[in-house]
Amino acid sequence: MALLEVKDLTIRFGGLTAVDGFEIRIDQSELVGLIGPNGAGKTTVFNMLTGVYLPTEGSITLDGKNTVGKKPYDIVEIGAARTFQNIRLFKDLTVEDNVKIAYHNQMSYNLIQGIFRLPTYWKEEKKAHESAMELLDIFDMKMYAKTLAKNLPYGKQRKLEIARALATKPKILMLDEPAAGMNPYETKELMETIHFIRDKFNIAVLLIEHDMSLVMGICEKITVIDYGKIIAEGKPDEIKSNPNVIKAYLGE
Amino acid sequence: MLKVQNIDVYYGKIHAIKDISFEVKQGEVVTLIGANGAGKTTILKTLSKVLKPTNGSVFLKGQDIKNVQPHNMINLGMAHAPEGRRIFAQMTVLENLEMGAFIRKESKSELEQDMENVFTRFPRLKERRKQIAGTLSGGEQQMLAIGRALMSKPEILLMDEPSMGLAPILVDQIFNIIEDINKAGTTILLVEQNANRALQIANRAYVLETGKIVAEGDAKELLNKDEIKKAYLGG
Amino acid sequence: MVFIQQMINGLQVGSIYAVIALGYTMVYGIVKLINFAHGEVMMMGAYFAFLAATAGMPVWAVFLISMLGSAVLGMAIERVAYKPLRDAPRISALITAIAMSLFLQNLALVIFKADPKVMPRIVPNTPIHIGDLRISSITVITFLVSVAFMALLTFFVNKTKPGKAMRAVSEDKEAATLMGINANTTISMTFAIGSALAALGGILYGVAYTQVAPTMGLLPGLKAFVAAVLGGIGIIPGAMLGGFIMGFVETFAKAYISGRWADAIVFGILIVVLSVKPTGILGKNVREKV
Amino acid sequence: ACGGGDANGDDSGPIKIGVFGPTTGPIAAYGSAVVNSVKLAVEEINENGGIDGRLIEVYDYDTKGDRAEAISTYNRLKDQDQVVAIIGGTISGETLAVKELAIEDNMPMLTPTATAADVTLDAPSIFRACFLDPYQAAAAARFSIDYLEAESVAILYNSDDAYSEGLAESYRSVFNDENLTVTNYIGYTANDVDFSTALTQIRNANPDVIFLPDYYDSVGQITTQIRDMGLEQICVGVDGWDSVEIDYAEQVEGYYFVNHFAKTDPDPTVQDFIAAFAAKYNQEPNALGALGYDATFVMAEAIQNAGSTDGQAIIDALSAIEYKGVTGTIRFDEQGDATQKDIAIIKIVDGKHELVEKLVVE
Amino acid sequence: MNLNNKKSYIINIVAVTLLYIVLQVLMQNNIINRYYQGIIVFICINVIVASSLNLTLGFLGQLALGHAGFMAVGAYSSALLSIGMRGMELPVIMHLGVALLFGGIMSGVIGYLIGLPALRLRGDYLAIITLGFGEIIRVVINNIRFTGGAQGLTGIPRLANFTNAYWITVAVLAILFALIKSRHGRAIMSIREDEIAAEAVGIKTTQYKAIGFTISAFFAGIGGGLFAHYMAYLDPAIFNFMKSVEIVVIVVLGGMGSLTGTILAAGVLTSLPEVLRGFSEYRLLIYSFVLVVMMIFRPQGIFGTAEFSMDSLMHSPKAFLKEVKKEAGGDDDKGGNV
Ligand SMILES: Nc1ncnc2c1ncn2[C@@H]1O[C@H](COP(=O)(O)OP(=O)(O)OP(=O)(O)O)[C@@H](O)[C@H]1O
Ligand SMILES: Nc1ncnc2c1ncn2[C@@H]1O[C@H](COP(=O)(O)OP(=O)(O)OP(=O)(O)O)[C@@H](O)[C@H]1O
Ligand SMILES: CC(C)C[C@H](N)C(=O)O
Ligand SMILES: [Mg+2]
Ligand SMILES: [Mg+2]
Repeated sequence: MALLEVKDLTIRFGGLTAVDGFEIRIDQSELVGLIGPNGAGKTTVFNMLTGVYLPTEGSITLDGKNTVGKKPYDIVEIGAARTFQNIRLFKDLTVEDNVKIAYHNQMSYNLIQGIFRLPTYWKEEKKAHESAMELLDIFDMKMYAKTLAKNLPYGKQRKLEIARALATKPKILMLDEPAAGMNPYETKELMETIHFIRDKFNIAVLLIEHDMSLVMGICEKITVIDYGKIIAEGKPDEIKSNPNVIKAYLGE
Repeated sequence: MLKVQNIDVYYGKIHAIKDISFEVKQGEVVTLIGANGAGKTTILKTLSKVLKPTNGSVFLKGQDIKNVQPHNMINLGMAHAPEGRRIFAQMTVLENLEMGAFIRKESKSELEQDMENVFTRFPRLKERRKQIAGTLSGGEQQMLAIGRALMSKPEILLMDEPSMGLAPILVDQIFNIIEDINKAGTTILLVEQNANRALQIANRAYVLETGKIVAEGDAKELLNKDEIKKAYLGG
Repeated sequence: MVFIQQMINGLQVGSIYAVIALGYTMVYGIVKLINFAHGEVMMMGAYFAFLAATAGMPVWAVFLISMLGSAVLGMAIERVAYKPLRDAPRISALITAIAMSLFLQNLALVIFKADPKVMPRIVPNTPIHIGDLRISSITVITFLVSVAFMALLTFFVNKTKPGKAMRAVSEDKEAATLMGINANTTISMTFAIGSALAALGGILYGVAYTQVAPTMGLLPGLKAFVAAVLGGIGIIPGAMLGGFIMGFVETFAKAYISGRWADAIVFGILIVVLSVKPTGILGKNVREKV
Repeated sequence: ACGGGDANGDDSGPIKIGVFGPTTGPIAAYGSAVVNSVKLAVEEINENGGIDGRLIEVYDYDTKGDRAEAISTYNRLKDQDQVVAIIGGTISGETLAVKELAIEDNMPMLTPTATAADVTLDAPSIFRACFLDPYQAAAAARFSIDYLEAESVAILYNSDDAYSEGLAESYRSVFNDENLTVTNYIGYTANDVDFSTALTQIRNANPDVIFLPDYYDSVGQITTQIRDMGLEQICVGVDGWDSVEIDYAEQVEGYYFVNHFAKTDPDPTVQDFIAAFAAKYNQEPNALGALGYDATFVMAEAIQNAGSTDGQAIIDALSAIEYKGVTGTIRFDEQGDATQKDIAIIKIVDGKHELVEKLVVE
Repeated sequence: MNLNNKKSYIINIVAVTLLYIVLQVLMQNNIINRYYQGIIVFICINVIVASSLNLTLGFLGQLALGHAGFMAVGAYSSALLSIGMRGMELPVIMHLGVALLFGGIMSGVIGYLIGLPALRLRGDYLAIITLGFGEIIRVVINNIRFTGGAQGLTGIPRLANFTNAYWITVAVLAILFALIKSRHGRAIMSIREDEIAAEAVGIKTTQYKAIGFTISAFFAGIGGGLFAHYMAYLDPAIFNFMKSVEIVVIVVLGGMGSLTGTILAAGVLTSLPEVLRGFSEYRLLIYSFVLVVMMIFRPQGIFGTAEFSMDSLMHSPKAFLKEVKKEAGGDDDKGGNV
């Protein structure tokens, strides 16, 4: 059974059909790319997958469960986590707290236990702290733990967003243009990190990106959409040479 | 055209730009490259007077712009397509373009002609002319931002990461357009992460590191320098 | 007959709310600030008119002085109190506005003393009779003023260059500046227009209800704000619509339910409307693009 | 409740008394009248040697007519200034607000002007120098029926105010008892300024008279709108109308109200007071001033009779007092109300008070 | 970390107790007379009510302008219960405790009911709808018989005094502090920072908004109850819109998201009008002028989001000052969606 199975996904904004009959299948720990011209509907697909937008039509099954009509936070529990095209961090909180918030659902002490500082509180908070530090370490950001998120350099902010998403223990991680605003050197670093994450946590990754070096470099499978419709699917090499994709997206 | 002498810029206590001088000559494409947070945006904002330098001076066409009000910079022929697009999200595409021509007093038909030119460059915008700009996709918004800057018919155009978030085909287009605009007589100061492409179309370049210029010179020469390649071009 | 007369009464109250709400919405639309001091500008406008009228000036001069005086006051308030906070958290600006409103109220208290002054009847209140109905001339004037200014402002903001500049500034001051728009002047102009409208409302209110007092701006200011939100804050025709609805609801609640519950009913309706249409009656429901 | 070490028990130094009322705000005329008259009376007493040689010191505070403000004022008088007795409050609402506290503290309190019935109810330490609302409402109603020959009435009252609501009730019950018609009985709230809705209903019902039990600022606004609407009924009011003629002479011309005294009363006590007040403040006093003046003398005499500044002693002395003042003779019944007070019916003619009738209760 | 925490608890407990003893001694010797004692009680009440609002405003990031309404619900329900309990002759602590708890719960329930529809709205719209609810609560109290209506409610036992007000305030603050520094508190803050991102990491935003709002209403109710038992008189007009504004002002001036800031601001703003009494008619003019000036020069409030602690004061007062200063330099537009 596929981890994520999307069928006939469609959304309309007024008269505009932003996504039209989108389909995709992603298996466990697969690295998949989603590309297409600006305004093709990629981010909109993410928004539907994560419950931010309600699709007009179509079905989404994640880990065997239907997610259409579910709230974003419910979908997180089923196992999808994402980053945003325009970074959305908890700007005025520390880096550590950003990650800990994403651990929320892995802790279980209740309001009363929290307020009266019962032993479970201490135990779980300690664990959360340790796990957060571990995660930050992977991104080489341990020293920023007490920094406010808004004071991080841009590239680190993108990384923190990924770390935060990972803290929800997802089965699939969706990254929306993680390399935007990074220079080629930083992009290369990022590519390695994504690989590492996939291997370490054994999760699937769905990636939107315009930087072809990144997409072609790490994706095992790529779906291309234009005007909300799929125009091509396949391995990176096939996509690279697909005339439709060249015409609509890659250019020559 | 543009001459920057020993400027320092602070954000509160953060010393973002440290004693920088450079120059853009009439008709040139000059590019500033550098890592995140190097201070590229800060420089552009200082040039268009959104920020004030604590030291040093900036000359536009020989005139010290120290006492020019920010909103008058465009009257002196400088347009700035800012980082993050900054389009007017609640206005339509058309209105955004009109705002670009805010200071122009020419006849309506002349403005319409210029608008047509923008539309020929970006057919996508024409399709979406009545759409509220805030709902455009990222790339569409980027086109709009450039189109809007062009509507003032600037002599010098400051562009802050125009290719950010654009599809490869559009990145090509944007760089073509930049070359076009330049050929048509507009001087360009370009800030880019996509240093490869920027260096390819630029005449000259400055490399910025934490608020200081660490290298400068002919763009094609820099393209081949090893340190530059390694640090900024991913090579 | 009584019903129609009550409608006319509602129109009277509603038009005054509408005039004040227009200024409210205008300022909100451009600087995204709930200018709580708006009601106090209205009060000051009423005092300016009171002073001018008791000094024996002709009616047109009374209006002119009051509106000009308030426009200047409005611009001054913006410059002194709001401008330094443009980049501050919005709620801080809101608190400053509240503080400003307290300040003006207490300033008026010190200057004019707390006891209400009786406003000279500069607008004649000869009623117009239509059969058994009576419409006071103030009602007619207020109604016409509110409709006219609504139309004028809508045209101004949407079609003229300074109007478009206002909208651009409202969205992104820095980008507007890059387009060659002087954001400071534009914002000043917004406050001037809004405050002049507040003064107009203040005069009409003072004449209709005979009194000017330091606290007179409080309730109409609040009600006008509610009216603006009801109609969709920032939207000019919405302010007028909201004002009229408030006037009618209030009047009919008083007439057919109970005066004691009128305020609760007004707010109840506001809540129902916002629950169904979260951005007010004419408000556009823009979803945040993620 | 405060310990024995307080200044209260001191036998030397000035005797501190407090007074409070609205000296600013929409009904400032009342508080100012009372405070000014109290000060006038205290000045006269002190010139005559004070109380057993000890001078009286007055602490006065503004309540703006606000009940919560009245409470902080009371606390301040008691805790900070440590007064031994209070003249106040001026209006019923504020007096009712501090009632419970005064009872608890056993604070001798004499209100000159609060007419609402409940003010002295179950309140051993509270006394009042004026008549009560049920009585003045009844007098106004009887006057409407007997003198104005009214067979129907519309009553428009402030439902947020105990005073106004109590008067409306009492007035209505007289009409009901006589089997006459109350065409409209409409409450408005303290914040209302637009009465056109209610007046439209009244116009439609067409009663003989309109009863407006409220303070002068609202009465001014309502009568203006009554005139604007072209209603021709006679309006009848209560002691809260006093001073309405200052700003609204034209609007209330020809209307009637009941009051505590008439300035035109030839009684020499009355005229002496008017002269003294005019000499000090350069203006005519109103009825509330007269009551404040009387209340001060009553209180001073009680303190003198008590021979101490102890609360209970003053209260006991008050209960036994009999004093002839500007507003008639003041003696208190078990409840602490002044019995047998004069009531004056006044018509406003050319912006002046004209005494129509003066009644004394048996 | 564990050890450090325990130490800071002890330091805080000692400091709070010391302050109490000092004040108590001053009162015994009549250096603080009953009048000033009253002001201190009002400060306590304002601290409770304002810090409860800070939960919605500063931590949840939702602009609510109807807090006086919750105060009113708490005040009236606890007062009515308390009047009913008069005959029971319970010890003061019990009597007051039960009454306050009841007031808090009633207010919390109303807060929850209001919160459900209200919190779907954002920013200024939420502000106005809470304002509307606040007014409705007031009108309802005004118009029902058993609350005493517009005439006010008298006969409330005067049970609140300096000692119990002080310790209740301490308890409320301790609970709020503990709440904020727990996973629930973080969830609440994440909504303030970015609602969409919060949902995207699994925070049930609707639920946490409702929780935040309810707790906030609960403590406002406690504050209201304390108020009722100190004033011994209630009047719906006390809880009008201006009262709500007054509370918002305290929170913003202290710094949204700083409980210690709230304490400081409540102290300053409650005593300022009293201090200025000597200036009589200029009093409120000065007060509002000071407010305007404070906002202009320190728009993020006195403390911003920084918290002052005895601990940090003892270890490095400089570090704390630095943090507060840093807040001043910040260019963030947090609350941008408020
Ligand atoms: N809330 C909305 N209302 C109206 N139109 C919308 C909305 N959200 C997206 N759209 C439209 O849907 C289309 C797809 O947008 P989307 O953001 O998914 O593009 P994208 O593929 O992510 O592009 P880019 O690569 O530029 O980010 C665009 O034309 C956009 O204008
Ligand atoms: N408003 C601000 N307040 C404080 N510091 C700032 C502000 N804006 C920028 N900085 C700091 O100034 C430095 C230069 O920033 P700038 O935005 O100019 O960099 P940049 O070269 O444009 O980077 P990027 O490639 O990410 O756009 C950075 O260290 C940044 O953190
Ligand atoms: C001053 C007076 C008019 C007060 C009025 N008798 C009252 O009880 O409120
Ligand atoms: Mg996108
Ligand atoms: Mg930049």
